[in-house]
Amino acid sequence: MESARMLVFNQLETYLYLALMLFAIGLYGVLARRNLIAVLISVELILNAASINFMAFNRFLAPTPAVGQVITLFIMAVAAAEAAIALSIIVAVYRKLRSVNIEQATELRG
Amino acid sequence: MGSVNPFFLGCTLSLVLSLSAFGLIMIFTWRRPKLSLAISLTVSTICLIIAWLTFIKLSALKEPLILSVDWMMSDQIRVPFGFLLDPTSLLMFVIVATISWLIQLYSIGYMAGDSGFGRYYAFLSLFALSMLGLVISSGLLQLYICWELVGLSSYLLIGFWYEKFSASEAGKKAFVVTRFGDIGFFMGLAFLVLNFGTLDIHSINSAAMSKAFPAWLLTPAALLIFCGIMGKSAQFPIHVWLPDAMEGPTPVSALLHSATMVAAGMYLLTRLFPFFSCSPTAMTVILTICTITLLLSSTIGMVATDIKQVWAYSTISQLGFMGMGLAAAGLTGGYLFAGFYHLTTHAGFKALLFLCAGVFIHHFHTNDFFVMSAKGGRRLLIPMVTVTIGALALAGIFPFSGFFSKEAILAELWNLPNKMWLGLGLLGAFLTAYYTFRVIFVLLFPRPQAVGGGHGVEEEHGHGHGQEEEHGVPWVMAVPLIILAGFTCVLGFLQAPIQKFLLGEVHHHAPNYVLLVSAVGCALGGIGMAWLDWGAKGAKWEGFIRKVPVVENFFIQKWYMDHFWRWFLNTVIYGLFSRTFTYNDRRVVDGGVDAVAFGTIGSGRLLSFIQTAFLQLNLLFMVLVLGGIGIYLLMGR
Amino acid sequence: MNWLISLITPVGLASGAFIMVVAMTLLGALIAVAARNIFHNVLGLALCLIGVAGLFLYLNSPFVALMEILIYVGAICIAICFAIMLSAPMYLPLPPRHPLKILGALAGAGLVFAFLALLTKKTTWAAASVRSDDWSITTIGHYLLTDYVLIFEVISLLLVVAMLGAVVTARGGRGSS
Amino acid sequence: MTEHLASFPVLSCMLLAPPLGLFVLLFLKEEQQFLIRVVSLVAAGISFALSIYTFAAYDQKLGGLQFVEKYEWVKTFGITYFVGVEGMNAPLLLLTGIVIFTGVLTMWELQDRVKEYFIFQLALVTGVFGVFMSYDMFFFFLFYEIAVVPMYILILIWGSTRKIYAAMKLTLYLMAGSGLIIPGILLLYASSGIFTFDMVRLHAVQFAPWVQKLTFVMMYLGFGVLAGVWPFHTWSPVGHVAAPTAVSMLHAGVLMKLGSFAILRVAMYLCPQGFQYWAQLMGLLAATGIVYGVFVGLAQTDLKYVIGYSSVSHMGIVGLGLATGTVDGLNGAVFQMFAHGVMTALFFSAVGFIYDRTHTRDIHELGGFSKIMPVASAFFITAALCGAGVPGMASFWAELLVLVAAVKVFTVRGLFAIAALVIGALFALRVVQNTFFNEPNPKFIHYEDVSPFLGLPRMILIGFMIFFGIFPQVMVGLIKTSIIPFIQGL
Repeated sequence: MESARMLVFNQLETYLYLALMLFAIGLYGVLARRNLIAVLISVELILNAASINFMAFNRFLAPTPAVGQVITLFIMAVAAAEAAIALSIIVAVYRKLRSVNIEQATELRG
Repeated sequence: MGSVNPFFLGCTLSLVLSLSAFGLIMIFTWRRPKLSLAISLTVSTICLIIAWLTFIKLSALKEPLILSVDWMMSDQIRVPFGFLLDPTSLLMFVIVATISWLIQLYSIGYMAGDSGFGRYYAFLSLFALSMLGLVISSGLLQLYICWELVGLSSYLLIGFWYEKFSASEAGKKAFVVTRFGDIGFFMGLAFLVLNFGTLDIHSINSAAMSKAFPAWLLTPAALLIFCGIMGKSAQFPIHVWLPDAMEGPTPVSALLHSATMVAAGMYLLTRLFPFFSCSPTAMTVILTICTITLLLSSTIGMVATDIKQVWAYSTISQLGFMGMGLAAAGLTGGYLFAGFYHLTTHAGFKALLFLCAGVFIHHFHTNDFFVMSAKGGRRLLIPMVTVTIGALALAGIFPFSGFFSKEAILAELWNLPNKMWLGLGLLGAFLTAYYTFRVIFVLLFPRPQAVGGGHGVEEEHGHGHGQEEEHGVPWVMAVPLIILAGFTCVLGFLQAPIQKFLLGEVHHHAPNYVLLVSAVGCALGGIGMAWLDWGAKGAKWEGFIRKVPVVENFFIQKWYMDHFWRWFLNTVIYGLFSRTFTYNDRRVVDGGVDAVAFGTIGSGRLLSFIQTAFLQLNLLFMVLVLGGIGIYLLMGR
Repeated sequence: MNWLISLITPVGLASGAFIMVVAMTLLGALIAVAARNIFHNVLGLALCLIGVAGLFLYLNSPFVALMEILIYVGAICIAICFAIMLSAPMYLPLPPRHPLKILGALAGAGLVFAFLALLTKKTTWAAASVRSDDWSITTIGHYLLTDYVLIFEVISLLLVVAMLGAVVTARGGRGSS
Repeated sequence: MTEHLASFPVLSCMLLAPPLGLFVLLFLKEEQQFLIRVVSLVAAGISFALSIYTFAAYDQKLGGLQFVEKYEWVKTFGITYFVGVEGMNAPLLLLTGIVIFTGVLTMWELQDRVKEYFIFQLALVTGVFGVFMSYDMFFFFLFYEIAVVPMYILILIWGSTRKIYAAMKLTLYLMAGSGLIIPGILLLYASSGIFTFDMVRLHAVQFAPWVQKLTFVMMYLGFGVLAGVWPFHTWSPVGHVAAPTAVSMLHAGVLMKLGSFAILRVAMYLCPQGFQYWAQLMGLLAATGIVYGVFVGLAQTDLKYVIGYSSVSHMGIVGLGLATGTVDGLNGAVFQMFAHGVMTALFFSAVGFIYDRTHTRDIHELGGFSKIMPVASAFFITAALCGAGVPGMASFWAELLVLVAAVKVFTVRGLFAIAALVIGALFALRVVQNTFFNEPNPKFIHYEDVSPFLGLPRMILIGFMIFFGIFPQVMVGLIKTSIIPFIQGL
């Protein structure tokens, strides 16, 4: 048992750092990509990073392990909703601007 | 409520009735002349009866009767509503009630057919209310309230013919100028109430007589209150409203000049006589101002061509004379009798003079006595006789009332150590006789060719011209003249009874023959001078003053007092303060606010350049800052 | 060869599989953000999500892993593909990358990474004293309909609203057909 | 302060009658103009009648808070619905009742968007009633904001001269004032240690001197904006000019009193030491306002601007009375709030009548109106004389009390304020002369005078003005019952 606990996939920190990397990669994508769809993809990465965290805490810390799963499911639902909205916005933006380049959507410039 | 004093009830009733007459007419019946007249005259008659009954019942009173109830009780400022019935107020009460009744009667004829007939009677009722309230009020604050109401009603009545610019201007002038004096009065009251605690006239006078006032309180308070008296009684330098006040209907002028408005000032001086006489400084100031007023107005009266203006200046000079009498009495430890007696007699003959002038004006539709004379003024027998009686009284000729009262005042002046005042008083008497008889002689001995000597005096208009061709004088106008002439004739012989009534005893002086001779000499000299200039067969119809044109012009320009006040108003009030403050309001205060608003908008524009709409840039900054903060927070751990 | 043998033990197999899962996740994520072709990005995302599902397996919940694949890979990735097809054609030349922007994004992401890593490192993670080991789907369903029923309903409402909103927005707003 | 609970919720009825009327109005059609007016009038009339009732039924011997209603609302934050009447707010409730009732009657002839107009007016009045009767700071501020906001819309839609500018200026000013008030209220709430908004309970707390000084000056400036304290007064003449008649009436008649009343009720009541610290400044600003207002008014040619500046001057008298911190001064200040409210309402009501007919307010263009509209002119002249401080009108007593108290406390400033009376008289009479006297302008000669029905509201106003002018003790005695304990608490 003792050795099993020492295994890398049996440690909370592994998952946390993993989620963190995913988060940082997603954040990089959000900040750097010009294509709106790519930004959306990056946001999905960030959401997944959060899900992983929840699941990890659920696995290692939480008193009732069902709760984290429930919340992850919620996150998925929200992500689905978000994706639907975002995609429709992307389509609308494309129709208006003939482009999905985020740097061209500058109508709010002061 | 069985214990209410009947006198209190009566006095209150007279005030309440007058007020309700005013209210009724203003709200309901102002379109109906007859009904309004009925209401007003009924009330006025009731007031007259109450006044005489009170007078008769209380004439044997030894101690002053003070009746008061609470009116407004704040913390330190307590205003009782009450009456102080002593000989002075009783006498004045009767005079006011009588004269206002007579004038209401007279106005039936004078104002007949005027479009504002109802309104006129409403204002007269208000006037009666305020003046009656003034004379019998027990506290100075109540007196001040009535005092202001007197100012209000005179404003309304002087500006009665409001379509005429000069009338509305005169009304405004009267109100504002007297208000100018009232500020002093108000400050004096505030000063007194804060430091003495009560404004009850009787307690102030008793305290003054027992020397309870410290000098630092007494003199300033007296002088401040005197400011109000200056305004109301038209004393130099704020006398300028009174000559203009003749823009109102003539009966109003009569009321104003005899028993009400201007008398209020001198009445207050009489009322607070013990208080004032405790301060020699104040009394000297009063004496000086009244003397200046006497001379100023007499000299202006010499050159005026409008009959009402002459009487107006004579009023100012007589008021100055009363003030001199009171001040002299105060300085020498005398009694208030002389000044007050002159106030009484003056009320009678000045009302008479104005009402006579009113008859002439009504008949000839002009104010210029040169024109009246040319049109045959002397043919109006009753007014001509009565105006002469009034003039004789004004000039101070035996046996008319003015003679006795002037003698009394001159006697007070005689008692002053400095005989200069007596000399100036005599000079005033001389000038008074001169300008009075200038009018009489011009009216009596018409010279048609001389018309045009007038200075374009405008016709007083506004009342109906229906009975233009009607000759003679309507009885409602004649009766008051005769009554007043009767008063003028007999009042002089009542000196001793009045003195006894006022002071409780008669002070017999040995007749001062030097004074008597000089006073009568001055009066006769004035009349003689007028005869030489205006009456005699070969007279030039030029005042002797014309020999010195500079001085004459100075008098015609009314000592430039009007010019001064006009300059003061236009340049200092409107030009300097009002313009500066308005500019400040527009540019500095408002401009500052607008500048803040525009600054906000401008800075918004400026900052909006940061909004590049590059979402990722914004997000990057956000992330960097958040990360920075997070790391910073973790550093210490 | 010892390590090779040790690989065949259950623990070794599990470790090897775990490394593969992690590699899939990170590789997929990198492709998802770094590739220039938008379609490659989607494929990278799909790869990454499958990796995440694997992680969920390691985290003891096959159900959620299944849902992950079903919803993310099965639905969202497909939806994104549709969006790609409906928007800009892929043969258009891509604008050149902006080095400063890349640098800024790297700095931002790095800073946040540093912050969170520091946070993770410095925190002492304490497990709950009493832990139930009820991992069953039944319990999840039970929770969804009892303690979290409100959130559940709100989420369903959200989905409806999102759907309607998506339809309206994609239609091009009011009036256009 | 003792509290006497009400058996019948008079105050709540008074407060709720306008919103109830508003609610009914929502269901009426724009075309049913007569019905709309009647409903508004009934709603206003109920409040008016109840305000008279509270004024008359207040037991002066008993004193303290009466007609109290107290319900806990949000217990966590210590918010209670706490309304009551005492000597200092009974006159103001009466004033609000008078002005709203006469205001509805005055706007009887309105044709443009009648329904919306009365809705907003009733909303405004709800706020005003609420402020005057609330003893809970939260509700106080809530109602305060309710009273302020509809004004913007009322001016913007139904206004005249430069209405957009005026409405914006007014709103920004008042919002800036609120921006100072909220921190003040929260500071008191937080530093009280008992976490309640109940003013009576907060009054018992001894706040630290710095808290009192800071809070007082914030509240004084914040509420002072609404009270037209110099130099934050410029919104008020502009606002009066732009607003429609009844809104001007409410605005100058009632709304400005909210500010001064709040200074008295909240700032002075809760921060007595702060008041003592800042009293000199208050006195200075108030006296400056008195003198300044009359002088600026002297140069105006628009009738409403003239009245606007007279309001600045008269509200200065209120401020001066408050600053004295004596029984006389506060009596006078509260009395002046009432008197000035009635007077200004009459002023604007008369001007509104003339403006509706002639569409001009330039005093040079008008003239001789006493000939054309004797009754309308009489109303205005009465108000002008009241403004000039003629005795027999309510404002005379108020000015008397304030000025004498001011001479006692701030001698020089008091004397200046007294001296301003003469300019005040000149100021009032100048307008009266130019507008109502002299020869009539032939352009306006055919206009008809006020009908008896439209004369009714003006007569009500004059009636109250003269009643309290002749029987001041009715008012002073009532105010005194709360001022004397108030001063002892300072």
